[in-house]
Amino acid sequence: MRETILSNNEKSFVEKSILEGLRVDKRNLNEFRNLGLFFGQDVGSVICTLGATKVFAQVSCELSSPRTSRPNEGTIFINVEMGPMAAPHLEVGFPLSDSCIQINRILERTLRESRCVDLESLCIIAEEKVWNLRVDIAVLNHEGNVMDCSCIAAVAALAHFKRPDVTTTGDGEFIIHSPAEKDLVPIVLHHYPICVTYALFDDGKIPVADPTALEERVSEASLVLAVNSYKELCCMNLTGVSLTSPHLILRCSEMAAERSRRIVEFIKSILEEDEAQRAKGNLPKGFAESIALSNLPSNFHNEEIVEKIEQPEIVGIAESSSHGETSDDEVKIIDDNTVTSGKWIEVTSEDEDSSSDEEMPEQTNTRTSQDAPKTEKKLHSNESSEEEKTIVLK
Amino acid sequence: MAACVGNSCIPGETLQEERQESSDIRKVVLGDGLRCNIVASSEEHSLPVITKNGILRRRKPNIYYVDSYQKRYIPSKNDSVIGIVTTKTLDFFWVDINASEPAALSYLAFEGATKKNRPEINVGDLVFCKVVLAHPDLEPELVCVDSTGKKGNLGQLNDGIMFSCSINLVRKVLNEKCRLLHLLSKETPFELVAGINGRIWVNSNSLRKTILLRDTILKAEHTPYEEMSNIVNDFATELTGIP
Amino acid sequence: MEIDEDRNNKMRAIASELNILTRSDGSAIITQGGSCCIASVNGPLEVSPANIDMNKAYVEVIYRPKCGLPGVNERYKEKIVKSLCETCIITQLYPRTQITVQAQEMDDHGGLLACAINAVNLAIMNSGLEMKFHMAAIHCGLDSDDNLNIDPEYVPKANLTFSRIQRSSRSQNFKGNFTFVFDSTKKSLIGVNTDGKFTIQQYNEAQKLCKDASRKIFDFYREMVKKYATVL
Amino acid sequence: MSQEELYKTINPVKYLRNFVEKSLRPDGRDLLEFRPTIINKDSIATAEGSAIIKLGTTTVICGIKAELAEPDSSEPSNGFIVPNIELTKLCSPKYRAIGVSLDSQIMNQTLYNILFNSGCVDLTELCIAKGKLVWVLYCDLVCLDDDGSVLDVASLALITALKSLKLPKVNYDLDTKVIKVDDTIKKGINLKALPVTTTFITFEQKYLLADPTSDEESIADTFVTIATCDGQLSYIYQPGGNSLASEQFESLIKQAGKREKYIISLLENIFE
Repeated sequence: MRETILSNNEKSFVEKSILEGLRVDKRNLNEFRNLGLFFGQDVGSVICTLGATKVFAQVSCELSSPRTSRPNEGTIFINVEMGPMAAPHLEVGFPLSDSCIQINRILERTLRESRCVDLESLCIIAEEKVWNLRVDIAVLNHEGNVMDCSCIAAVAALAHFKRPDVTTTGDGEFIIHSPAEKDLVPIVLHHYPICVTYALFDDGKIPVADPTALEERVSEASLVLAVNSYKELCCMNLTGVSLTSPHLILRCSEMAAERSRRIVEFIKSILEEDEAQRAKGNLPKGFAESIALSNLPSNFHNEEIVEKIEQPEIVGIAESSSHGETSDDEVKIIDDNTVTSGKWIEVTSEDEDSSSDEEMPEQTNTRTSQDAPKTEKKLHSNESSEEEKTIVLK
Repeated sequence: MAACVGNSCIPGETLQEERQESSDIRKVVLGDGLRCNIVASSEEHSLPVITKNGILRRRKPNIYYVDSYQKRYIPSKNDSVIGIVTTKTLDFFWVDINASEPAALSYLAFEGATKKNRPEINVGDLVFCKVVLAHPDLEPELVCVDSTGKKGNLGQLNDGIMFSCSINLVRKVLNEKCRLLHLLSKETPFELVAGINGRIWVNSNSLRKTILLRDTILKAEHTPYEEMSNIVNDFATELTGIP
Repeated sequence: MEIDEDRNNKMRAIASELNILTRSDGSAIITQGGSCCIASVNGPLEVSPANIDMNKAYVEVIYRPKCGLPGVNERYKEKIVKSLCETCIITQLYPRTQITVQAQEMDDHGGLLACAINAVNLAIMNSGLEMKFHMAAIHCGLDSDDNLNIDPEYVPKANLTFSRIQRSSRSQNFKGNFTFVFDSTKKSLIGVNTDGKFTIQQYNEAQKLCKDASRKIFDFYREMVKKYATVL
Repeated sequence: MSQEELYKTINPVKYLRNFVEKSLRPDGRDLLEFRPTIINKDSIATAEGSAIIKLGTTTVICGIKAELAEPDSSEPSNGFIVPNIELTKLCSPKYRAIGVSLDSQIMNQTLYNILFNSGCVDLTELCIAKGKLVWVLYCDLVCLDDDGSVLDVASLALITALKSLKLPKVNYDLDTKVIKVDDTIKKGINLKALPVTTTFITFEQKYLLADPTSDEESIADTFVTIATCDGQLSYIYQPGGNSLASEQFESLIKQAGKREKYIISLLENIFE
């Protein structure tokens, strides 16, 4: 079955309203939809909802031989699947659809190549036995921005997952303990990379946060930025045809950093709550509980809020610049289909203009903001890099 | 098991109400969700059987149907639908109407159209049309003229926004009991076209108003009839900014 | 919507929500005790020329495990769900079309096949496709002391591995497992799948127990119809 | 084309109905009668175990190839049995020509279930050295002709081939990790139970037919597959379709029991 053709009316309406700073679902250009996270009974199983977009993630692990190139590391494999459940035109099986492959690849770069999972701790006996992690992501409902939703689901599932403990006996033998014998061991995560997607409109001048399925289809390009809570950029991807300015990318990455910080906080708070409940011996009823409370929002125009994440307040940036750590990698900004591969770039802002910053997100997203950005931003990156080190926005 | 009018019914139940009807009207019209002889060689085959989930309704004199939820459109004759032109061939536009296959719309099925004078409609345009042929074994056929060859309010829809919703919402909006559109029109002028195939098109003089209209209509799905004025008030408040 | 019963050889609590997915024509999530399954139904849709049937709709079923790639065991379950869907949907009304059903496992605490079949039934109900009857699936376990347990709750072994080794679908916790499917009109058996070894008496007894228990599920379906008929 | 064939092509349902109304089937059988069964064991010399089964014209050949492998770490003392049936255009036009077909995948799982539900084979018997070396039995089945009831024939072929299996003795040195295969001493494996599968169909709800041909299968209301062993049931499968009354079901189970006794007596004759 083919996807329903996009009507000219919808296309021009979305384009026109974006120019006026309006969106079809009444959000601001920089507003995200409500985020919800629900953990299942098993470790590492989670439903993530972003507006009406719903994703189910499950982490599983198994023992196997390591790769010969990295004999003392476990592996992590990510599999995103979008079937007819996500949207009627999608199909399962081979060949995989382009959008599915793309999400898979970006997630792999975000989670694997940023080395956020401590793979060395997954090694049992070097060159013989390591844990293989597998993250299965099933897209349940595709209402746009599956990218962010799957990324949050994957990170939350990894943070929630626990593997069985293993004791090595020295002579190449080992014992896998059942949960009854020894507590399960969590996976070590160095940092939580979060994807933040912007759809670009008006010749790459207007970024729109958290696009819906309709906005995704109308937009010229989509910019995915994966940032962790330390404001380190883990992956960047620009797909589509749009001439984007570096200024815009910087601005977006700053907003993304703030968004990411809030989401990580949110994930951690929900994890803590879950942990506390489990410690008390209340095994969560799993998804049954979330249904009983009617927490799964059924329609995106329903105002059922699970745990609302406000749109980023820029106030945070000024203060967070103090605890931002310097990283020592380079940044490459190329135009179409840009890829930064596993390198981190730090995005900070100068402290003094925190007050005027508050206006920033709205500003950047209207056409007028191009002419008169009030703030001055700096990008600190590696001194040894051959690229430009500091970009001053004007 | 027998289903009663006004109650919920599930597939497999039989309609027995007709027996109690006065004998002068023998004819019973079965609407959506009721069928005869679905199970061959069943001893109960003379009784109509419910095939959908919902509430059994009856309209005078003897029309029975099941009020059920549905999102996918199944073409039926004389329905007014909103379609998107997907392809143009030699004689036809092929139009997506949210059904299992595209419907055919002849170039000649427009007011004043001739072989030479073809309507100017492009791929991706919206058309409001009527279903003239609907049969499970054939592709549905559409027209943009009424029986007198006049355009009426059929034809291409320009500007505005089209959105998908459940077929029930369209029925609800069009229902006489639902005063939503009436109340909305008192607040502000706007254009609205409801296609029974689960698509609604709205347009007004400002984008913001159109967006708010769309939102209000979608909200109506879970709003009882008597509370429609509330959501219209909310709409007015949001539109003017004055509570 | 919930039906709660005490655990003494009674069904586990059932909860369900319909129409939870905006992009599917019909969808449902159901939990039976700790087991949870989500299902979506789309159709009638355009059918690919390879699968076209001039007399009835082609039903495609996709069954996805919670982790790992789907294997032969999932194909086997797809086959069961597919023939059950063909039984309960009046496919003759939708010739030359396709109906796509997808079921996704979410939590496995026993009786997942039954849970998936019930989820699919609710999703079909929500999609507005015309049906002959409802179907209710019930799982029953035969433990090592030859006791029959209706709809038992248990955590299967090794449920968080994604290995592709072929395994028997039989669970380790019971020596016999039965999944019965009944129809809502005559309450008669329309589908059965079993694992393990058992005597004829045990089979008959299990079937009788499940048949009685199926009433609960049909009552639950009716409640769901009632609830959603007024809400939607 | 004769008049009869023409009639059958035009209205296969009525054609069959005319027969079964008189308690007869188009091939002259009674409704619950089976076609003649032919069992041939050790048909393939190069395989460790093999069998050819014919039921009427439905023919399945099974060859078992044994190989040595390392066991899975979760079950270190279990060997593997991998049934794999080929259902291609060769045996019936209803199968697709290319790739691994869905039908054969489903039948593989069914065969696996039938085999293990009955507790027929103890996988630990295939273990040579725990955690190090086990036997893998690749049971390749090829359907040469599909005229209905393939599952019954395939499962019987699998069981017969397993019964005729002769494995060489293998010595595994835990220290040097040297594998020595001694071809002179060959041993079979102990089958704890012999599940016998019987397929029935219902036709027009009333009629129960045993061992359907492929023509009959194509117009059946529903299928019921019952596997029995030692008077117990080990597998019952009905994938939807029309419902059966419980009396009908009981009579089917009885029939399946009778069939089991007959097949077991055949097997005993061959393997005595």
